[in-house]
Amino acid sequence: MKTHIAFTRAPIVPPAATTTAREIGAVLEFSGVVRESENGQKIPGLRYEAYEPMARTQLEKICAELSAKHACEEIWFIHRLDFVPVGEASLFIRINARHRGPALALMAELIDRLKADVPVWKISDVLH
Amino acid sequence: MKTHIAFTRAPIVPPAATTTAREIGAVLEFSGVVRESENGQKIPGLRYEAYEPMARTQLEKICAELSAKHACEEIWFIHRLDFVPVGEASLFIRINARHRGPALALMAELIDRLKADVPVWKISDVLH
Amino acid sequence: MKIKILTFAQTRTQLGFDEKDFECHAGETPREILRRLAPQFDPGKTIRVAVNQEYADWDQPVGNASELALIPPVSGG
Amino acid sequence: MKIKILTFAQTRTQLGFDEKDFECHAGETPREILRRLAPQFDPGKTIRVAVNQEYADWDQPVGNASELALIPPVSGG
Repeated sequence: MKTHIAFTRAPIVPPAATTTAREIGAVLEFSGVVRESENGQKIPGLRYEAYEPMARTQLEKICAELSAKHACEEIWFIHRLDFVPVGEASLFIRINARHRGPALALMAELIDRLKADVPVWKISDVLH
Repeated sequence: MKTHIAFTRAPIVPPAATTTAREIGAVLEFSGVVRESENGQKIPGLRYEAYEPMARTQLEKICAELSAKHACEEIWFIHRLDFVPVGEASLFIRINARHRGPALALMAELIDRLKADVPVWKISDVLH
Repeated sequence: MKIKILTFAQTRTQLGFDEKDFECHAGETPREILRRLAPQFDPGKTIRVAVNQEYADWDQPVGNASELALIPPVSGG
Repeated sequence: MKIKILTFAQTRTQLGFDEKDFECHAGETPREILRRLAPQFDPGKTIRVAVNQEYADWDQPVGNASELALIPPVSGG
């Protein structure tokens, strides 16, 4: 399993889809987009910060752990930091797998784990 | 909920991502790609056929039923027909939703239902 | 009345045509129509029938339907 | 020995710095180090601590770690 983890301060550009492995049958992509309201208030966007080296280590461990459970071939993970305006993606994940079942399961668990354990924060000081 | 259903005989081009609704927080895309072996044999590709008007009606019903269960805003469904070479997508689905949970659940169930009830066939005469 | 019979995938190979207009009457069921059209053909348990583009019962009269399709196990995606 | 203390999100606001080198010894736990650094600060149940970029126990000595980070509830995605 290959993992590509990146943090960027620019708008996320999904990397070229390289299904070089000819046994890939499922490509699943998730974009997490900033919504126009947060806790009932209209916002211009959200500001994200990360403890980058630890976030990267955590993500690598989580991806290794999850792909042992759900057979997937390759994972791309990109999190945008700093200000992300409404309507733009703060998160992009692509999973290549032979079959859709493991890709869907890994995607769901990876996002759950991101939101539980990876040191990335949504900063609310632009909300007010 | 808006549904866009298309069958195409050309390579699938994902439609432009229009997250016009500013309450979309999750965009989930699935591509089903033809693998290089089918039942243990190397193949050049697969040939698909559909009973198109019925497939469309079934998909509309299935999408309506599933989005009543899993709150999603918009679904794009594209199935390629005729010959699809190895490494190219036979299926593309995009789901826009406020939250990832319903998008992931709807995606999983929509593909399951496609494979159970929608009159589209993988033709094996290119396998031999 | 005439009903249009459509076949797909292996049912096309088994029956040797992809569509055919066939004379029938409203009280006939899909099973009876098929039996007259192709006495050797047995839909078994895996082939479904669609009447006017909806899954239907093999033993329910077709009424004034205009289309009857044989639906072998699907395999899209 | 010196340990680098990092803060994020609300812990940065609460402590008023984002990183600081702080004198400590290997037998001290994160809780003890924080108590000396900021006696008014209580991590409560929601703020975790990471030692050398791994989640750690507030009451386990830091050993020869070089980095101690306060991890308030995360909210990425």
